[in-house]
Amino acid sequence: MPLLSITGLSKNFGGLTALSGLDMSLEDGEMVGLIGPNGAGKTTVFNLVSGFYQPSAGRIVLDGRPTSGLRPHQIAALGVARTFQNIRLWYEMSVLDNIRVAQHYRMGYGLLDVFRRTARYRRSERRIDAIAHELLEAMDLSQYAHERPKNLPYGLQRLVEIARAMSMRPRLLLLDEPAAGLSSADVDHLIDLVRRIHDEFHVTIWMIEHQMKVVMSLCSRIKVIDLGSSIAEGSPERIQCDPAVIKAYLGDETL
Amino acid sequence: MEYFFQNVLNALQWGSFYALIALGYTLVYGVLSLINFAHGDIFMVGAYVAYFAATMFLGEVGLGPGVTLALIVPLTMLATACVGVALERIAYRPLRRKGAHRLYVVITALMCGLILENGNLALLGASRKSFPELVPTTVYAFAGLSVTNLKLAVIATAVAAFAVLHFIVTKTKIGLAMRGIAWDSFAIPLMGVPPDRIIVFTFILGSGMAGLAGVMFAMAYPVLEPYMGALIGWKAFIAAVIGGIGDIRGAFLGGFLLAFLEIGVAAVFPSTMRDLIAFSVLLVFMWQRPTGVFGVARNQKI
Amino acid sequence: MDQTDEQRPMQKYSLNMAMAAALVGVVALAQVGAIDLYVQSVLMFMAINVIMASSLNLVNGFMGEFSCGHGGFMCVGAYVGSVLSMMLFTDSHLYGAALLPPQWAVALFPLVLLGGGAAAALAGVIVAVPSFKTRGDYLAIITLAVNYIVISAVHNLDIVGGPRGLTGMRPTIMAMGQVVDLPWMMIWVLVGATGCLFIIRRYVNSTYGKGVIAISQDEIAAEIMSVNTNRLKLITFMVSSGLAGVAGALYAHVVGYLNPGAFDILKSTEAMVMVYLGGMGSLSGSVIAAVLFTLLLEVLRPLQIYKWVIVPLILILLMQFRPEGLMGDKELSDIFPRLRKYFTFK
Amino acid sequence: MSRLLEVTGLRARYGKIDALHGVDFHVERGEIVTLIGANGAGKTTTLMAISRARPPDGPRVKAGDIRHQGQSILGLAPEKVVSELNMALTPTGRRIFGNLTVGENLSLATYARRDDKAGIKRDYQRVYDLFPRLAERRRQRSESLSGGEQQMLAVGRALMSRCSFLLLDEPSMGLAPLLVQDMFRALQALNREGMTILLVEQNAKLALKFAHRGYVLSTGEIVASGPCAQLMDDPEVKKAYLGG
Amino acid sequence: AGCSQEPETIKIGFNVELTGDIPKVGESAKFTAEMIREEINAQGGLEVGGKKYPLEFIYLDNESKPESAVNATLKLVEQDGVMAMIGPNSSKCAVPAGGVCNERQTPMISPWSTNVDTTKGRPWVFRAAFLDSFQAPVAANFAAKQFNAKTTAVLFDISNDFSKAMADTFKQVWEAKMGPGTVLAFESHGAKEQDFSAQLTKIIAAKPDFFFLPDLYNHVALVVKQARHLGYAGPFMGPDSWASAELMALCGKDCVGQFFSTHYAAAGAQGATKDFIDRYKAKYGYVPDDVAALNWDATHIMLQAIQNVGKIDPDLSAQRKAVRDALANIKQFDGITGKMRFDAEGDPIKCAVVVRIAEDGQFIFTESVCPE
Ligand SMILES: Nc1ncnc2c1ncn2[C@@H]1O[C@H](COP(=O)(O)OP(=O)(O)OP(=O)(O)O)[C@@H](O)[C@H]1O
Ligand SMILES: Nc1ncnc2c1ncn2[C@@H]1O[C@H](COP(=O)(O)OP(=O)(O)OP(=O)(O)O)[C@@H](O)[C@H]1O
Ligand SMILES: [Mg+2]
Ligand SMILES: [Mg+2]
Repeated sequence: MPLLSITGLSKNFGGLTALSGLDMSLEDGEMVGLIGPNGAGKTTVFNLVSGFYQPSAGRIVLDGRPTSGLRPHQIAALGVARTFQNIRLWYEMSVLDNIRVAQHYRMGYGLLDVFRRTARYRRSERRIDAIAHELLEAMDLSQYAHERPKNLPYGLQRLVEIARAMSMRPRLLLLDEPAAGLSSADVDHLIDLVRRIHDEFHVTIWMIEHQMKVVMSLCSRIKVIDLGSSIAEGSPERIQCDPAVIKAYLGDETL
Repeated sequence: MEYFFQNVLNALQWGSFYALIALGYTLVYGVLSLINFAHGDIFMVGAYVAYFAATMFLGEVGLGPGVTLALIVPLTMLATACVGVALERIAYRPLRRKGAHRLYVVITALMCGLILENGNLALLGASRKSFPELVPTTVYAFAGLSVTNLKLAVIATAVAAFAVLHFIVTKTKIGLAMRGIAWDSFAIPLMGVPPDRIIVFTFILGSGMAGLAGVMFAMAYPVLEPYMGALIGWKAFIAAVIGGIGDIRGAFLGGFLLAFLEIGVAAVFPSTMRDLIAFSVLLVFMWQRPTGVFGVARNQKI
Repeated sequence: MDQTDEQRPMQKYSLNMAMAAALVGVVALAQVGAIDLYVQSVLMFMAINVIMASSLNLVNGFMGEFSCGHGGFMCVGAYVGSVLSMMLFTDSHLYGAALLPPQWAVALFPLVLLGGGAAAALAGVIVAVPSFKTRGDYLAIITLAVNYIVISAVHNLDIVGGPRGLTGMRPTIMAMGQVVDLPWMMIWVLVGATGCLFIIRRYVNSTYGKGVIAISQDEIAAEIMSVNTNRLKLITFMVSSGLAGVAGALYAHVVGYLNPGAFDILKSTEAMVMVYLGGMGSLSGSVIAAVLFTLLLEVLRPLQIYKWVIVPLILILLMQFRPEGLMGDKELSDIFPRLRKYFTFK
Repeated sequence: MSRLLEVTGLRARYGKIDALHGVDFHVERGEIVTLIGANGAGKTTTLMAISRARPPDGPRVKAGDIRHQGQSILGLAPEKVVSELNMALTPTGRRIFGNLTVGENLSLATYARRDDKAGIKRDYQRVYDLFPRLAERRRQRSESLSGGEQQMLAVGRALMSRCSFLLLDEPSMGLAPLLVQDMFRALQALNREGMTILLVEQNAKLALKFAHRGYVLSTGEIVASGPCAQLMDDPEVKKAYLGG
Repeated sequence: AGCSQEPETIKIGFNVELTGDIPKVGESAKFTAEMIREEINAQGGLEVGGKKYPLEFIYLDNESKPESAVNATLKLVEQDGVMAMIGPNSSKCAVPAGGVCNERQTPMISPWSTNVDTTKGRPWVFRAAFLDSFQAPVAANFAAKQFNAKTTAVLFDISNDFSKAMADTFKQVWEAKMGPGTVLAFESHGAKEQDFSAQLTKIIAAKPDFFFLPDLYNHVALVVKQARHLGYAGPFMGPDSWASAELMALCGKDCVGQFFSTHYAAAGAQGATKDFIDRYKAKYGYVPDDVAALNWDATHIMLQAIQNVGKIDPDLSAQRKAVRDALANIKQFDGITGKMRFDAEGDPIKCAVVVRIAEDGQFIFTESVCPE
């Protein structure tokens, strides 16, 4: 059974069709790319999967369970984490707290525990803390634990966002243009990092990216969409030579 | 039937005041997302300026009531515009420059309002002022309805003010810049737009409107007191929000909606329950329409 | 920050102990008459304002909403608390004979406070549920509406005196005095304020409560990052309004008289001023601001009308110099790290 | 004649944190100059300082000078930089006006222009030709545009201001490869018509290919400079900034 | 802390509404008290037991808020060591302040409060204004007779306890007299509101014989004008809250010919009353309102009681006790609002007058009603 399967997914905004009849399925442990021209509907797909939008038509099934009608935090609790195209950290909270809060769904204690600081509360807080520190360690961010993200350079903010998503220990990680705004050197670092995360945490990754270097070197399979529907799917090599993809997206020459 | 239409007339006139004040309110509010709690008090200052000017023109200068009216309207608008701009320069702008959270500016506005109210009380004493009758009131009675010339004038003024402001905001470049600042005041100078000038212009327009409302109000309800603007300021805030923050059409419509709600409830239910029912309706309305009539939520797209 | 609770037990309890000591000290001073009733009264209103400011800070500061109807919740708590108190412990012409022996008030008075708090917390639901969809200034209007609704409801309830107000809760306090002669009102108010701070402090320092801060900064991200924003908003509004209700119940017993007019927008704006003066999201800020504000109003009373010109002027100047409030979003221990040696804020 | 833009010993800080420690560079009229460097090197800070835009938490210039044709512009208001010096900045994070439609955003950028309607109309056409997507979405509220569409709008806005000097902060961010090529081609064409461009790009390879001269910025200091071809061959630069 | 030294002055506290809802009330109270103080001190002070003591009046603003009134009272009683307190005027301040005075055993007179709770069960608290239960029948009886009325309508301010209580009592009295359902409309408005068109439209549609308006004079001016504009032609009747010279400044000719019940009629007043009015007018430029008159009487009764004590006891609490007893024992006090004394609850027994508003704006005495 695929981890995520999408069938006939459509989304309209008023008269505008952002997505029409998309099919897709992700197997457990895969790393897949999603590319397409600007405004093709890629982010919309992620928004639908993470529950921020409700689909106009079609189904999203996560590990055998349809997600329609679920609120985003419930979908997150099912194991879907994501990053955002425009970074959305909690800028005035410390990096550490950012990562703590993302573990909300598994706090496992109630309001009264908070007031009484019960053993359950303390145990849970300790675990949350431990996971946060572990992740910061793994991503080389420990020295920034008490910084506020707004004071960090853009590249680090991207990493913090990935760390935050990973602290949820998701089964499916959606990365929306993780390399945007990263310098060439940092892109290489990112590629390594994503690969490491994928291997270490056995997480399924689906990423949108315009930097071909990233998709081509990471993904085993790539989906290309344009104007809200699929135009190609296959291995990086196949996609790179697909004339439709070249025409709509890649362009045939460089500067 | 008569009862119904009479109340429609009542609501129209009362709504005109809400609309008139909410228009000025929403301008500043829309541009700076500053809930200008001092707006009601600028309105009060307007009424007082009009009062002093009118008594002076009528008394010492000896002008006729018509000329007096023609003079005090621009004079008052000018005076309140000055008050508005002064508040902006002295109190709000430095805070904005320092990057204060908008609510600190809001609290400052609240404090400015208090200073205006109580400063007036301390300066002029607690005696209320009676606004002189500039236009003899004529009551037109027809089909069991009665309406005064003043009511009609107020409604007309509100409509005219709306038309002018709506034109400025939607059709002119300065209006475009005003809407731009509302979204992102940092990016606006990058477009070559001088933000301070736009903001001052907004305050002139908004506070001028408060002055206009002050004159009209003083004529219709000729009892002036230092706290007269406090409640109506809050109501204008409500009206502006019901309509949708920062939308001129919203402020206009919101003013009338609020008045129709208040007057409608008082007309149908026991008036002792008016606030209870009217605000419950309002609550449900805002719950069902989380961004008012015309408002658009920010952040629909991530 | 890095030491765990177990490592520094002294540090962990020192704040609580200091607060308890201060409390006992003040009560003792009052008992021996070293501070007169006027000062006591000012202290009590200070403490009530501390509750109001810190509970509103939960919503306006930590959660980043703009509630301007906090007075309404105080009103609910004040009335429900008073009615409970009168029903339970006093013979009143409104609610008949006391249900319990009045002396029991010494032990059971917290019931009155809890009752007031619970009722106000329920009223908080009226705001919390719309807050699922409605945000920002649109929600502010809803809070304002609730404030109006509460007052209008009281106006129409003759059983609590309507516009004429309600008297008769002082005897409950008097009854306590007959059991043991202590400044009971003072004790309850101080205990209430301390308890309130205790609750809020624990709340905002838990991962649970940190979600509230996340909501204030980016609600959409919070929801997508697994924070149940609706539940959190509901709880935060209820805690906040519930504490305002406790403040109301205390207020009622201090003043001995309730009038719906005392809980209008003016009261709400007072609480707002204290929150922003202290700093959004700073609990110590709220406490400091509440104390300063109450003191300022009291000290300047002889200025009569000019007080209300000078106080706003002072506040405007203060904000010009500290545009993020006295404390910003920091706590005392962040500003004076040395204090960390003596206590943890967590 | 003095240089179009000359930056000398520029130091800037955020609060108490130094971001630039004395940056020197210059741009001649008609040039394309690029500023490259790792994340956090201070590229955005430099552009912000030049544009004079001062958001409350933005950088403050502490020392050094920025001269435009020999005149210091440190005392100039940001809107004057656009309207009088004809320098337009496309900021990072796009900062489009989400409550305005696409068309209104473009129109707002012409605020300071005093030329004829026809000229403005021609420029609209130019932008819409370059980004046909924007023409389709002319009446859409720009907040709901996709990330890349917003980026197009941000660049389009800079073009609409009809400034003779463009400061571009990562214009290619979030754009599809095809479009990046189109856009750089269009910029090249504009440059041939006399437009001066100061470009900040993460994609250093692309930037060096496109520009005449380049500067390499590292933790607030210029560490290398020269004609692009030369920089591209510099092994140090290659290793640190061009990636594998 | 009581100091046992003989005091040099007589300290009286004034708990007044200088800011908040009703600054005019506070201003009148303060103006009146200042006038009294200046007059008496000009003669060397108040003579008690053969010795003259200068008066020291301490004014504290209660902001028209209950909690502030409590604090102000405590400050006066505990820190300033006043012998007695005058005020607060509004019931919402006077009720809690009265509680404090009673607990702290300090005599207090509220000049203007009409809420029963102010004095009820509080031996230390007195008032100068008559109660609604006395005034409402006066107004009802007069209106029934004068307008030959069978039906009426009421508009009151729901945020104002005085207005609401007066309206309730009046309704009760009227229906007891004329039968149920004869109050055709019973409408209210909120604090600081200026437009009453909806309520008035309702009232006018009910066609009452007359219109009872227990509202503050500034509202009266607006209500009467708006009612006329909406086509109401019948008569109005009001209680003592109309009684301010400002009423005519605000209302003008619209109020001419209307009646209201009050404490005294300024026009044609004689003796001490006229003297007071003239001096007040000379000093402050306008005819004193009811609040001023009641404050005048309240202060003078208090001074009278102090004189009756006959000595100034260095022990403050003993002196307060003596003043309280003296107050309760006053057999008859000739005030400018008529002769009065206190009943067991500390409420005054005094006459009410009904006045008509004349063409020239004077309040003309029409009839006087005294309690049996
Ligand atoms: N909330 C919305 N309201 C209206 N239109 C929307 C909304 N969200 C997205 N769209 C439109 O849907 C289309 C797809 O948007 P989406 O953000 O999915 O694009 P994308 O593939 O992620 O593009 P990019 O690569 O530029 O980020 C766009 O044309 C956009 O204008
Ligand atoms: N608002 C801020 N507050 C504090 N420090 C900041 C702020 N913005 C940037 N900085 C710091 O200033 C330095 C330079 O940042 P700048 O944004 O100029 O870098 P950049 O070269 O544009 O990097 P990027 O490629 O990430 O855009 C960085 O170290 C960053 O952490
Ligand atoms: Mg996208
Ligand atoms: Mg940058």
